[in-house]
Amino acid sequence: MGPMGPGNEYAPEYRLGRRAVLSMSASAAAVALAGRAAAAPANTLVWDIAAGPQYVDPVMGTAAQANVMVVQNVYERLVWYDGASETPIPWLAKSWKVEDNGQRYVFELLQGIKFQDGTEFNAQAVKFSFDRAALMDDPTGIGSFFPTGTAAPGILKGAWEFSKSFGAGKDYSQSAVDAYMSAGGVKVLGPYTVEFNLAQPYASFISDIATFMGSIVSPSYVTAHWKRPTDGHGFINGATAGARDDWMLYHACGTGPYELATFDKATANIVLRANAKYWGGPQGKIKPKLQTVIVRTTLDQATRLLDLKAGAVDIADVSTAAIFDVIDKNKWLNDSKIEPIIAGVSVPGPFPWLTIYFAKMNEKIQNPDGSPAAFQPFADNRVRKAFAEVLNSTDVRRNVFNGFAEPITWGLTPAQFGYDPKLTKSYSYNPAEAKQLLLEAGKDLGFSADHPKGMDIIYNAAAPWQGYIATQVAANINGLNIGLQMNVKALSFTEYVNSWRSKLTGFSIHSTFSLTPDPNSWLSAFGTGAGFWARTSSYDNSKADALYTQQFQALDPKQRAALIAQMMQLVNDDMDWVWIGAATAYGQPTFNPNVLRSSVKGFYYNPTYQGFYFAALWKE
Amino acid sequence: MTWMRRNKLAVAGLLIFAAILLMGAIAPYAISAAVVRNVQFANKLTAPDGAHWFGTDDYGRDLFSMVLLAANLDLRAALSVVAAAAAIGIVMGALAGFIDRLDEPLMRVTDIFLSIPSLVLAMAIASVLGRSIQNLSIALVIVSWPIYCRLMRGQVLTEKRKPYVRALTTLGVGHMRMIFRHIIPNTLAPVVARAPADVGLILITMAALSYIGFGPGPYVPEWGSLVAAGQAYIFQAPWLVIFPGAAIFLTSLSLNLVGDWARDAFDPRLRT
Amino acid sequence: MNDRPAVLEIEGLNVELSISGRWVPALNQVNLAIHRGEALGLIGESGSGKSLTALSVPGLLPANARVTGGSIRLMGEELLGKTEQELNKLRSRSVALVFQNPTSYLNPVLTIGQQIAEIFEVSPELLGPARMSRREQRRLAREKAVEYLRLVKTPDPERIVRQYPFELSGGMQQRTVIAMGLVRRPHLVIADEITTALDVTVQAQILALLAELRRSIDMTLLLITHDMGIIAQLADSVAVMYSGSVIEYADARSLFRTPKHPYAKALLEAVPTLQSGDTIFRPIPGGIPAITDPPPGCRYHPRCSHAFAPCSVTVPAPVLPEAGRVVACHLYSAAS
Amino acid sequence: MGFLAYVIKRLLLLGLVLLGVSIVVFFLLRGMPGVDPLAAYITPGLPISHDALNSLRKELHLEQPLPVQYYFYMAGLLHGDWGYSRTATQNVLPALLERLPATIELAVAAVLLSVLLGVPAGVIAALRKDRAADLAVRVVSITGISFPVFWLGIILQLVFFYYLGQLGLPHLPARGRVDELVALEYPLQPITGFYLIDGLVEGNMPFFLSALAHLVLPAFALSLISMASVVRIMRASMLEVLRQDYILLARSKGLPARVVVIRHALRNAITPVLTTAGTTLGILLGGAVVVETVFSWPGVGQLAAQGILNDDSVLVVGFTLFVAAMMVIVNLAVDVLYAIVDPRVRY
Repeated sequence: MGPMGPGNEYAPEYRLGRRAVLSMSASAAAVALAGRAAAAPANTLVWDIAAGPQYVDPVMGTAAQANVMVVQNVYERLVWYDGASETPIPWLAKSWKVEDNGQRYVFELLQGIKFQDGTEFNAQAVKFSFDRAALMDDPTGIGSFFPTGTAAPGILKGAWEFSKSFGAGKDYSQSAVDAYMSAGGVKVLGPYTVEFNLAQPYASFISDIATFMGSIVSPSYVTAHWKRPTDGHGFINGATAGARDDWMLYHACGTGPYELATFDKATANIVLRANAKYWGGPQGKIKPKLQTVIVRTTLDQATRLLDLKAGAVDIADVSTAAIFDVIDKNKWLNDSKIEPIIAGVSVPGPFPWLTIYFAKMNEKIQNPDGSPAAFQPFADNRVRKAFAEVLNSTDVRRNVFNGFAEPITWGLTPAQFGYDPKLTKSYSYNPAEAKQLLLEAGKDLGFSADHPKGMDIIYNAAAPWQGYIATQVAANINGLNIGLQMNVKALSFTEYVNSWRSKLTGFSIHSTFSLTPDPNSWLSAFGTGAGFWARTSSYDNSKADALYTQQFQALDPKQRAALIAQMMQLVNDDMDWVWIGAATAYGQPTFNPNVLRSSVKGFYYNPTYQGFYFAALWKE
Repeated sequence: MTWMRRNKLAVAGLLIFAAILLMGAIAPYAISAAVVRNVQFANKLTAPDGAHWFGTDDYGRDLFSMVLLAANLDLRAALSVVAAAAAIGIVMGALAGFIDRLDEPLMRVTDIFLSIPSLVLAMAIASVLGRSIQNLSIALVIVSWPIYCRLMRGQVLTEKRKPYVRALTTLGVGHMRMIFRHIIPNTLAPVVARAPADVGLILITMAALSYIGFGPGPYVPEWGSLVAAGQAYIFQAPWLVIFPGAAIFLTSLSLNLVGDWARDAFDPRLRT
Repeated sequence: MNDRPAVLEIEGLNVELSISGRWVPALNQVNLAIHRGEALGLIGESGSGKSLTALSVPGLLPANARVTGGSIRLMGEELLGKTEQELNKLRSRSVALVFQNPTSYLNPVLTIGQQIAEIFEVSPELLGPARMSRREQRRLAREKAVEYLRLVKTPDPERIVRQYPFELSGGMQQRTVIAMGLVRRPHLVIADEITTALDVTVQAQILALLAELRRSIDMTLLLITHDMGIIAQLADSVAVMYSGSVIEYADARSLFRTPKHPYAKALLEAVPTLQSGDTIFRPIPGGIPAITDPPPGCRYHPRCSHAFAPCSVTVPAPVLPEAGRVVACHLYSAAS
Repeated sequence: MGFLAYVIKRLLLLGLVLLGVSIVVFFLLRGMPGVDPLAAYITPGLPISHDALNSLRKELHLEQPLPVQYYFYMAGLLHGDWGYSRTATQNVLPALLERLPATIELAVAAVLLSVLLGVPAGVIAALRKDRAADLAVRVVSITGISFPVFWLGIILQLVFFYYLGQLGLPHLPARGRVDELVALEYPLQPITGFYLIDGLVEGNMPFFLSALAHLVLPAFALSLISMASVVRIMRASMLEVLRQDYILLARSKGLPARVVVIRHALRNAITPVLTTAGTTLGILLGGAVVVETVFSWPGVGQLAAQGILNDDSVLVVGFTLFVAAMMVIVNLAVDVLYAIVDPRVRY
């Protein structure tokens, strides 16, 4: 056979036929042409949102803010806001009277309004909507009608006893349902008259039912898709106690200017269609001009920016961190003027908004087994003041939030009732004074430059802005070299929450958003011993608790404001909270500021709105 | 040096990798670790200039030093992961191949791990263990050793049938000595040939894990988290994506070029 | 030679091989001729260039080989210098190759029928003059395949046509390859060691088949082997190759009775025959020279018992010591 | 041993592998030291009372020893109860099944692309061994896998969507599975969940073309991950097949070069590419998590990525088991396909 052997290297002249190459490039071009992103027609609005809605049933909780944006455009309420004004006016109701020292409200309803399924809006629909919310008792929702965390007796008569507001041993039997219904929280007095009986006087009742919590659903639509429970839960016709309504999670039928056309669970995209038979609102002047609104969930930040720059969308969420891709950095930071650097785009704001950033110090740090930790630095108010004085809120507002945050005197934002600019804080950025305080405190607490103590600052790895602040505080404290060696730890969201919720950590950074301009949720959370944030910082001031309950029931706004101011000053003096700032980038309903194409007209700011009110918008 | 001329790609790859390895090695000495903690928000995301050759990152730190320090960390992590995975894989593969009793069980175990994509299993492990380079490395070793085990087993099965092995057994050489003294040295080459490309793959996987949220936090200079952070500022500060991204790209490209040559050089079928 | 028209004429063929970057002569001045119906045996030890010569005819030399001189004429038509397309046409019609190890020459994933029928795709005229539809062509091709499988004496050809190569025995596979060659009714069949891989009984059947085919279809055969027995049984004339050159050519009977070149003699004596009564083999001392550094002069001289002065200096030119005989050896050139 | 027995043996083997995967996954969820398994089941930001915690602990059998827990865990799995995912606000299995068609369509398109581009490239590289074309093919395919995938995604979006769009040229969409406007005007009744197939079956061309255009960039980005291995395997396999004797015989029949390369060489050389299709899909499913996030592709990958950001390990671990099950099914399918293509395996 010889060394060569018949099997050998084989290299024929083999070239892709010219025909093959031509046909491949032709088909590629065809696909590209078909895929041209048609610019949205004039009466259609396309919005790239950072986090889409998870479900749209108004009684459910609001883990994703986008849920309430949909609710706002599809459902309506007995009272709502006229344009930019912040005082509620009668909407679905003609008028209302307050009796029995603020514990009874009677509403006269408008007649002739139809739901999107054609059925009549009446008192029975109002009663059904509120009873349904109370009975379904979603833990994240408004089960005890309303504010979470209030002690008994709750608001709506019978609601607290039914839901025991997150207490143990929930009883969803038929007898518990009947007990609630007979308590008469909501009563139909006539076909277009409905009465609310409250367990205690409640100053914010009107402003609360003006939010998504007061949405009126069409009883016939809900009942048509409701199935009688087989697991022994009590029920009324159309609503099962203590259970979710799987149909209403992804469908909606209200009286609002827009109908929910499609809700795609996989993409979390929704499409709203204008309600042709919309009754026009109280003054009959609302006519939805945008025929179709498409909300597309786009996780990737850079893709949203690309869509905006390419003109493929009308509104895009841009994170505050990347805002300088859209507006000029120096003009904004130095002369606080918003000047877009992308053609044909506008950035609404800055507006006071319903998100605040703060740090908290836990006076009684615990070990994982619940026993108090040996080293309790934050029990000493000198240490609390020192830590408050090394957190440079001004620098953070400017460089971390890119200037889209304003100083606040308490855990409220200027957009909320009861905010008091004149309130005094007993700390300001002053590292020198902090050093003295820590040197003194070190003598009692046993730390000094030569035998230092280690301390951790934790933050949520999914929120880089918290990392920024944590690193700044750690760097400043370490810079003082007074014997406290700070270390920054990025934790997963679960570990981060578990550690501050079970009081394992001393110093931690947070943000929180409110869905209603009413101050109650934050007043109770920060000011009352049982409050959500106070509980985890072992903060309890009985005088503050008392003031909270008084303002809760004070019907006269001026008197209520004075009580709130007194309470806030009291809490500030205890120095458990470091108020960093309130967000001012207009980014409802997501954290990321919305950037609009200039062709989108009719936008106005109202802090009570949960995201855009599409009926007011149009495109040129 | 006809070898050099014929394998231009592999040589280029080797040179680039050597340069990066060198920079990574000297980084901790040339640059103080304090840079990582030297946070100044005031001048974050400034453009490359005289003071900062690569500009600054989103914490206001000098990007050039971060990239160099990251080179040290990422390469050490990637190299140790592949080394550990290869070591485990080779030993297990040799045992599986040589001792018939162990073959079936070990192969089923590798099947289990091979039927879960490495990025997915690494994600699951890191999501439970939590974010840190150590956890990421553990996860990546767990997902990488089976490939080496499978490859090694194949080699050992063919090697076992060679006459010299039968001869040695008749001379009374025990299993362990046979495997470690004779079998492994002779079958190591094609298995190790995979290593360079796998180091490149690990770098890419670590970057992907950072992008989807497993970055190890601000105080750990790591290419993946730098690029992932930079992704949000693609128009405003493109250098934050370009430089660390280029570092990952160049390193994995060079490793893949060397890996491609190594795989062909040791692939028995391609011996021409 | 003989009076019938020449089918294949190779004159002064020089082929070089590139081994680790250097071009080395592998065939030097090879001369051969085969006439219609004749069977020329090409014999020599392995590495003598037999297969290389065979492959150069249809232009199937390996990529590391190149022809540097001489001419190959098939039916009078010069082949060297033809383009790939022209050679392809020639391969599909006039030259058929059959190789040693049939299993490796059949495509494992195609049926036997497919591998025979595809020849008709290239040369439809073999099926008959009329133009026909593709379906018609495929049916006729299948019939032709069965016909030629029967010609090469395969049992039950209808079944074999549908089978895959690995389902057949070695002998059956070799018959299929032969059928593949014959289907083209080639002018020349080149059989390169086609029986070496088969066991003796099957070898005999294949040789008998070849002998019968020579008679029945007047087949012209170039038979390449290292086995003198096969030459004796089949070949009309013989060319003996050594290290890239033809060192002797003669009709079979004269070569066996009166070999002239010392190497040819040594080859014949190496095989004990009943007449010679030898009980032991007498191997030829030394080994085949490596073509990368061949001995000077006549390449056989280091192993030649008759070597004298000129042998290690000049390459002996081929001479005709008598009619019909050629030999390239100094014993016969200058002196005689 | 007959084709059916071969498949059954493979089924049993792969069933065993699935059982092994479920043990690994269970250990991840419950057995990891220092990790409270209950943490995965409660929504962090939500106030929850101790009694509710205890009832949940009892419901999940967390106090019982691990093997007992595993029994209940497996019983749950087999009944389709893979736990509730707060990211998808629905049970894990239905959430994954609902998003599965999108991922399969993307992965299949990516595999097809990597084969359609990889195989010819591998063949050409083999035919032109060590010459310009061979070097070019290898450099391009190696560059493909050296890019961090999300980086590649952004660059593709920048070039083929943004810059082309700015120049007014025809460009490819950069996000989502179909153009929402087209989907509104020409709604599609989902049958199989695969947009391309449903679009064709219903003859809804605008929807089909838009879905096809949306598939191009993500599928290409995903295909690059496996392209390099397809090219390398194809090249090595092609080189080996070209050295086989039956190729010489085919040439000796005077067959045109195209027939020799495709019918004889390619047909034999392609099988190794097939057998690695299983692992190729594995690599792609891993890559899908990133590609789907970059291109807002509503598949199981993007859901898993959201699960990670949301620290929803019930979902992430469920996703791991789901992907493993898919891999097992694909490997079986590939083995069956291999038996069909290469007759030798069948007997």
